[in-house]
Amino acid sequence: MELKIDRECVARCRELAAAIVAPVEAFIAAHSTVSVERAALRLLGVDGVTPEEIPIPNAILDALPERQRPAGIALAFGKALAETGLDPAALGEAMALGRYSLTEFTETPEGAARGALRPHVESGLERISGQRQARSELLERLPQLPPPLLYVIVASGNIYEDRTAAVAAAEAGAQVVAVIRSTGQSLLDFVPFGPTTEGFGGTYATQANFRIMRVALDEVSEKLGRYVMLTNYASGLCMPEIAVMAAIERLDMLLNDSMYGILFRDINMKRTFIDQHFSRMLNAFSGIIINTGEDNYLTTADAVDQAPAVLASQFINEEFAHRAGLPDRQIGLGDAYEINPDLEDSFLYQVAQAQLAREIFPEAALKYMPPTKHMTGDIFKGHLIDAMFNLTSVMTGQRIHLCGMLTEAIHTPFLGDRSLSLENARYIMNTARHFGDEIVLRPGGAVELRAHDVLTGCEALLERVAATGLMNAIESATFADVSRAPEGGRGFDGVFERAPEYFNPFEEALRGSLTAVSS
Amino acid sequence: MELKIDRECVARCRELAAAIVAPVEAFIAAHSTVSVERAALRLLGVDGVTPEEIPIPNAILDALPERQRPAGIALAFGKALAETGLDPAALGEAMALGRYSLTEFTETPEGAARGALRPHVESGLERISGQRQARSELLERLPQLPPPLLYVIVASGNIYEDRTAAVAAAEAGAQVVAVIRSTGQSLLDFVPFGPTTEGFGGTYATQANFRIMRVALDEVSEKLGRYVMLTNYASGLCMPEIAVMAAIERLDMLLNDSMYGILFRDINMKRTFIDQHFSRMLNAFSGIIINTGEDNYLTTADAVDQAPAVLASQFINEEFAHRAGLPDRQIGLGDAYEINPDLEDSFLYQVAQAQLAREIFPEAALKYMPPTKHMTGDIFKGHLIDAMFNLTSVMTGQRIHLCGMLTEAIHTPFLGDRSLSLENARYIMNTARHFGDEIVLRPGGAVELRAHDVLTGCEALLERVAATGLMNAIESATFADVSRAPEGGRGFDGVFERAPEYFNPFEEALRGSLTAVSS
Amino acid sequence: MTQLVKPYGDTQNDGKVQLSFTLPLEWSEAADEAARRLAGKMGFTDVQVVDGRKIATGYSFFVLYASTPQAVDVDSIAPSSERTHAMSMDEIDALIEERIGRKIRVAGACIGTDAHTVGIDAILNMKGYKGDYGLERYHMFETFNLGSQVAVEELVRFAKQHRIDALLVSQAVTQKGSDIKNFTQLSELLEAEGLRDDVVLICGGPRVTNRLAGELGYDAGFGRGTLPSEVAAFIAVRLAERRRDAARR
Amino acid sequence: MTQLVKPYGDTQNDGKVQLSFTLPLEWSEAADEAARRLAGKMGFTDVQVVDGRKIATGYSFFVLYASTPQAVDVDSIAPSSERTHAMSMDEIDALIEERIGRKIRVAGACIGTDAHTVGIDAILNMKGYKGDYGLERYHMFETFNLGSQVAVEELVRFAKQHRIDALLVSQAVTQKGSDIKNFTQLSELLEAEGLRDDVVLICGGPRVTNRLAGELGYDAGFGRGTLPSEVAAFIAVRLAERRRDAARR
Ligand code: B12
Ligand code: B12
Ligand SMILES: Cc1ncc(COP(=O)(O)O)c(C=O)c1O
Ligand SMILES: Cc1ncc(COP(=O)(O)O)c(C=O)c1O
Repeated sequence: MELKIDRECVARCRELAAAIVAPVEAFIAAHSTVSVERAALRLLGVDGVTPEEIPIPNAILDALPERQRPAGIALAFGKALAETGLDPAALGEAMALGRYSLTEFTETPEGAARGALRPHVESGLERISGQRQARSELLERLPQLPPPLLYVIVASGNIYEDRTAAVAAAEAGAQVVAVIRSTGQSLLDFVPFGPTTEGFGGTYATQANFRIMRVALDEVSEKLGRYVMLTNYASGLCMPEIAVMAAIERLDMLLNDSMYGILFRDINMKRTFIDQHFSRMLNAFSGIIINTGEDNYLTTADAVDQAPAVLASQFINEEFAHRAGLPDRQIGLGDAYEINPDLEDSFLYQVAQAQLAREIFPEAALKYMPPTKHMTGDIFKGHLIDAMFNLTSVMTGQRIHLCGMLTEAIHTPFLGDRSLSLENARYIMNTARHFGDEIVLRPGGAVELRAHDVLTGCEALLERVAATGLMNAIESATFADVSRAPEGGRGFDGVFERAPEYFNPFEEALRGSLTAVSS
Repeated sequence: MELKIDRECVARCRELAAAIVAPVEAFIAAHSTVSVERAALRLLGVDGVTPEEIPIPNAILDALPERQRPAGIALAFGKALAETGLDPAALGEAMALGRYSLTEFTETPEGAARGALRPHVESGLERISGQRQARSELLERLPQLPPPLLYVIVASGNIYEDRTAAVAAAEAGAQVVAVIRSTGQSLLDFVPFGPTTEGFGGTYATQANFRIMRVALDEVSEKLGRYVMLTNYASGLCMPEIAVMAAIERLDMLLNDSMYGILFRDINMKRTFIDQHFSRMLNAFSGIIINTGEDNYLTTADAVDQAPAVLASQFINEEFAHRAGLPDRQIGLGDAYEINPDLEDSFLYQVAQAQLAREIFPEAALKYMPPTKHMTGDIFKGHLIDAMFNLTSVMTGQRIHLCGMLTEAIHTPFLGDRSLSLENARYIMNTARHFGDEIVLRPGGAVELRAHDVLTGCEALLERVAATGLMNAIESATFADVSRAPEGGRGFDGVFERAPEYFNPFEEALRGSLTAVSS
Repeated sequence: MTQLVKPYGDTQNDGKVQLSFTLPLEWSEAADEAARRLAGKMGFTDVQVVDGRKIATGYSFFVLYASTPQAVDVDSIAPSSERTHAMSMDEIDALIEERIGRKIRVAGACIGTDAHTVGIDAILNMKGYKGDYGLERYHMFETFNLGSQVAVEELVRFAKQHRIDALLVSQAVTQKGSDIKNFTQLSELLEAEGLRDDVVLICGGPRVTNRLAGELGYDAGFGRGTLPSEVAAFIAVRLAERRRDAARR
Repeated sequence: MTQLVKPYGDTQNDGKVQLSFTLPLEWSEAADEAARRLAGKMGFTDVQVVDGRKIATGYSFFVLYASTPQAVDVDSIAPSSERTHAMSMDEIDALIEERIGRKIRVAGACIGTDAHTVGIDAILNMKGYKGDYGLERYHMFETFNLGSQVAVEELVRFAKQHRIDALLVSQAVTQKGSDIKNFTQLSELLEAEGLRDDVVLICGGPRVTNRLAGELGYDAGFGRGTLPSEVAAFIAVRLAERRRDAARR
């Protein structure tokens, strides 16, 4: 499909996004968070829980005296490694049982501590690049079907039911399966441990659950002769740690938005900015495609009005992602089919918006979310709205296609709902496979005009943000009509300024490797 | 929407159609049928049944001695009118009770007989133009919604249940309601009488049933402030008589195809050609829109292969219609969305075919039929196929839109099915209302090529038919793969050659008035 | 061992079912409640009326989700069909040649006022259905396709005249039980004429099941998706068996 | 007089219902038959399995049409909702002014881990819902919107502190009964703290019905499509009544 857009305006928007993100990046570089430090411990190989069910990375970090925090956890832990001669996992266990305390290791000089860490840093990163390697081999051998990649969610609360549902969905044509997190997990300042069978509106994101799903999907991938991808959620208070677990268990995508936690979960903005940066560096290194959350803007406010905000957020997410070393093909910018279906010509507006994103972010792995807000108990009409969404997606060449459910307004998907949803997408995308190639949008027509309005609206918005600065802009409710204070919200106490001697071995290693990767 | 087509080729097709129809028209002019004669009696006012339940028009005609047939019924009946001084209705009743027999009236000279007929011919025609007048006033005062006109069928077998269903459908957005005939009625050489409550797969077409529906729809039209149209079926052994009944009861559309009965009901071709001509003259005069049956070609054979045959039939139907005095706006040429939905890009082929018809017959009231053959018990998928059909219809500006039912493969529509079907059409046609205006089909693209192939295929087919003549072509199974002999099939015994003295007062009157009307 | 199964929503044995229906009631909250109670009376639990709306004056449409306490024992279910003998066209021809030694004479029709010939044609015509050849293509079948809207009397007359071995009749229109009516008429007429035992009597159509056929006194019934070879195999085997039994006597 | 109604297909009292469900069975004709029998066990007659197909290894999906013998007596159904008093914003403000004489203090929240605030916002925010203004717009309501994921303890503390007259809580996530759990926790905590009688306690959400609310010990419950004025009217009237009753004593 062809849509004419104002390229200069697009260029200006990118410059504005860069101007907006730069100062935030400076702030990020000077700070760290408890979650970043715990992520470092996990990368070294620390895992498991204490007898009191506290995740060992949390236990260790909590045991670190306040005044030592600014230096980061790595050095302190490195000293312990050097003096005990244990490997990180064993040392973690021992500390969990109270056999050692971080404070007792004072002898070792910094150099020796770094030396003790080095092998484990390397093996930690090798483990991840090993998974990255495994993924590309699997994709070679078990090629996916052409995009839009059909993506479904499982959310029973019980990982074993989820596994059943995921395998069934894969057989029915799903190419990506996401396990929805239980409500509230994103507000926990730790990551639950072990396989779980209880959750509300979703299933807990734990490393064990990741593994259970990965094994099942690898199995069915072999059976189907095509690789089925696995997705989970990072955004929240534990973005960096979940990024580590996902890298180790070879997840293929992670929901990872630079502002979602701030706006939609009232998580402190500084905490979020720092966390998203480190987690995205890890995503970049592990070859994980991030999914951003622009769709959320549309669930609470009117989709026609919010279109410029969505585009603005896409520009900002892109800039943050690039700064973390993510290549375009790993950036799944979000959008959703949320315009009131009963609005005359709403389909035209949806096409305009979707094609606009396609033209502006040609290489990005655009992620298209289904209608949700306007879905009702009328499952028959809902199925039709999903059909028009499916048509828009294939017409505009979206990359990642989150299949809508006719029961969206009723319950988290049943096995049968998912099968109907996939049948819907398969039918529509096949019957109209090359329709997009066949049509030219009338120059000066309604679709072109709408796209133009959205783009110019976005530029104006970015200008305002650039003028005040991102943090102030968020405080003055520029996004999603919610105001968040720079020092307010959840998890601010987990943010700290780095001391000159701050040391995080992985950050350095990643920064180095990334330029290589992203090319 | 824009689609480039070869205008010369279209012109050639029209010439060929004219060449094909001309000889058939000559044959028609020299013959009549029992149904045409009975129609004349009905127009004069004869109605009702004998004590043996035989429709009086049949009883009277059957009483006419073989040798008198070639002169037509009118003169004989006119003599009886003259000598008894009764009006046609009363005379009919009397004859039904055996009080008089046609043969006893020999005194009256032809002139007197014609004279006796004249007032009744005039009042018969006035009655019809009165209804035509009434319709245009109603349409003035109660304007319809913009096309595509949403058209649904009712088919319970019980006229009173049908009425309930029709009113409900009208409230739910239906603009046209068709009462499907009971299976087999088209093979009856008489028209059943009175209200009926028993029928299979449909409800009998009787004048009383027509009236019951018309009254109910007029009522709901007033309530809704928009005129709701009524449709029934003519094609069959009684085309002319049903055309009379429909004119009197102010039906707005009639299924009336020049070849349907021949090909799909094994009705004799001569009988059909003669009947369709007289019935169409009446349709023209009464302002009734005819619906042709090209959709039937697609229910038995593959829709991709049959596309040229469908177009050829449209050209032939158009020619026959023009010859009977029908203006384009009263010619509802048929087509249907019957391509295998699982064929890749099937939607593109459908769009090509639908837009092709739109370009070739710009003024015609194109009638678009829904998917039926490929509908299955999977009502959820069926609903989606209907949605793509609805989209194609609004994109290509079809005029009469027969709403598809998600339960097509299961049962004649339930009340709830019809409401879901109308919801489907309303949603799709509203969300994509002006989509067709926004797009240009890529020159040289797949859609344009497909349209071109269909058109040239049609030209080739018409050439073959023109070469052998229509009747022979039908015998050699050129249409729908069925072969019918010129003298074979049902109802041939009802065809007779006109004597020089043949007289049908209405034919003359109509021929005169029509040129006026059709302009 | 009995295996009890229940509908599956997202958890084993949750018994989840989706329902929709129309009630002849003007919509109101009370109408929603009526729908809920009706589902309760049907024996469903955890009933949710997820949609209820007016579709016309005096009529409302509802969508519900609910759980059923019912379960069904699947092991007690024998596949109820005659599609058992999977044989190729050649195997079937061979079997007929060997066990019967002459062509089998088959007549097919769409009886009553039913004009839906596509189904019976799919079974009889050369072309067949879904790549499976029709009976006309077989060496050992002689087929007569009488087409649509054939009166049962006519069909029986034809069968007598042409010494038909197997009668195949189709019905697509089922409204008001017209299919049952026509099928029954045929089997009764055959009985009356004393022809019933001389023919293999088979019915088919989208709503036909082998069980129904049995109840109507037919030898077999074939429903949606039937392949010609399944029918051919059944006829051949059944006639061969009759031969054998006859020989024994 | 009792008016018995049955589902309507195309004929009065034909009782036609559409069903669909998944069975944990590999598809086969026997699976279709299992679906048919299951519907039979549910009490349906004239059961047609119009579609049955494999949707995954070991799972099949079915669509059925059938008739239910059940009917429901509609006259026995009283509209089960509190949406009874249709009053305008001004009427409600006037009523409060006259009968209560001071602003009503209302607190709303999305409790537990539920973050679906759109619903409660629709009731409280100025903007309101479907053109019907929210409580913040009323002169005689003082509203506190505590937003999402509020712990019940926190809400109760807040209610005490700010002497709240009416508590409005919302739940959209109903999976595994989490909504019931949270609603119950709140009412129990209020009882325990001896606050229950001091507040009008109202719950709402897409799956809430007034009946459910009653069962959970709430004063009222509001479901899909609720308008703010309906809630405002209920609160005002209920508090006015309490006043009166208190005065009487
Ligand atoms: C094509 C069609 C027509 C064509 C028929 C052309 C023709 N020459 O056959 C036309 C347009 C003429 C037509 C007309 C009508 N039709 Co019609 N038609 C259909 C349609 C769309 C498809 C049927 C079909 O061809 N299926 C494909 C074949 C291959 O499948 P099948 O019949 O099931 O056959 C298979 C098996 O059942 C089995 N089988 C079938 N017969 C036999 C026999 C034997 C011996 C054996 C062994 C096996 C066997 O083997 C076949 C291959 O697997 C259906 C809707 C649908 N999607 O099913 C409606 C449908 C059957 N028609 C219907 C009706 C009511 C009519 C009409 C009365 C009016 C109307 N609503 O259109 C008229 C009157 C016709 C008449 N007098 O009977 C209804 C029947 C409702 C009901 N359950 O009672 C249906 C279901 C549509 C609807 N929902 O209204 N129709
Ligand atoms: C918008 C939305 C979201 C937004 C919420 C944004 C926000 N700030 O509210 C986001 C994207 C954040 C979200 C997230 C999730 N959601 Co959500 N979400 C929805 C969605 C699409 C619409 C809900 C909505 O806004 N409705 C519009 C409002 C106006 O309607 P309403 O809530 O019914 O409110 C009306 C009445 O109920 C009543 N009312 C409601 N509350 C109250 C309170 C009182 C006191 C009164 C008087 C009246 C009243 O008045 C309102 C006006 O009439 C629904 C699906 C759907 N279409 O319903 C899913 C849905 C509710 N979400 C669901 C789930 C599971 C989640 C997640 C857990 C994961 C996921 N699947 O996305 C997360 C976690 C969130 C959490 N921690 O709770 C499920 C719940 C399943 C179930 N039945 O248990 C649903 C049904 C989707 C699905 N099928 O999976 N979601
Ligand atoms: C970017 C992003 N991250 C995370 C989530 C899930 O967050 P939570 O677990 O808080 O519901 C979403 C949900 O929409 C999202 O869009
Ligand atoms: C043109 C035309 N006439 C008549 C009919 C109905 O004919 P019958 O009553 O024989 O089914 C149809 C049905 O499709 C048709 O297309």
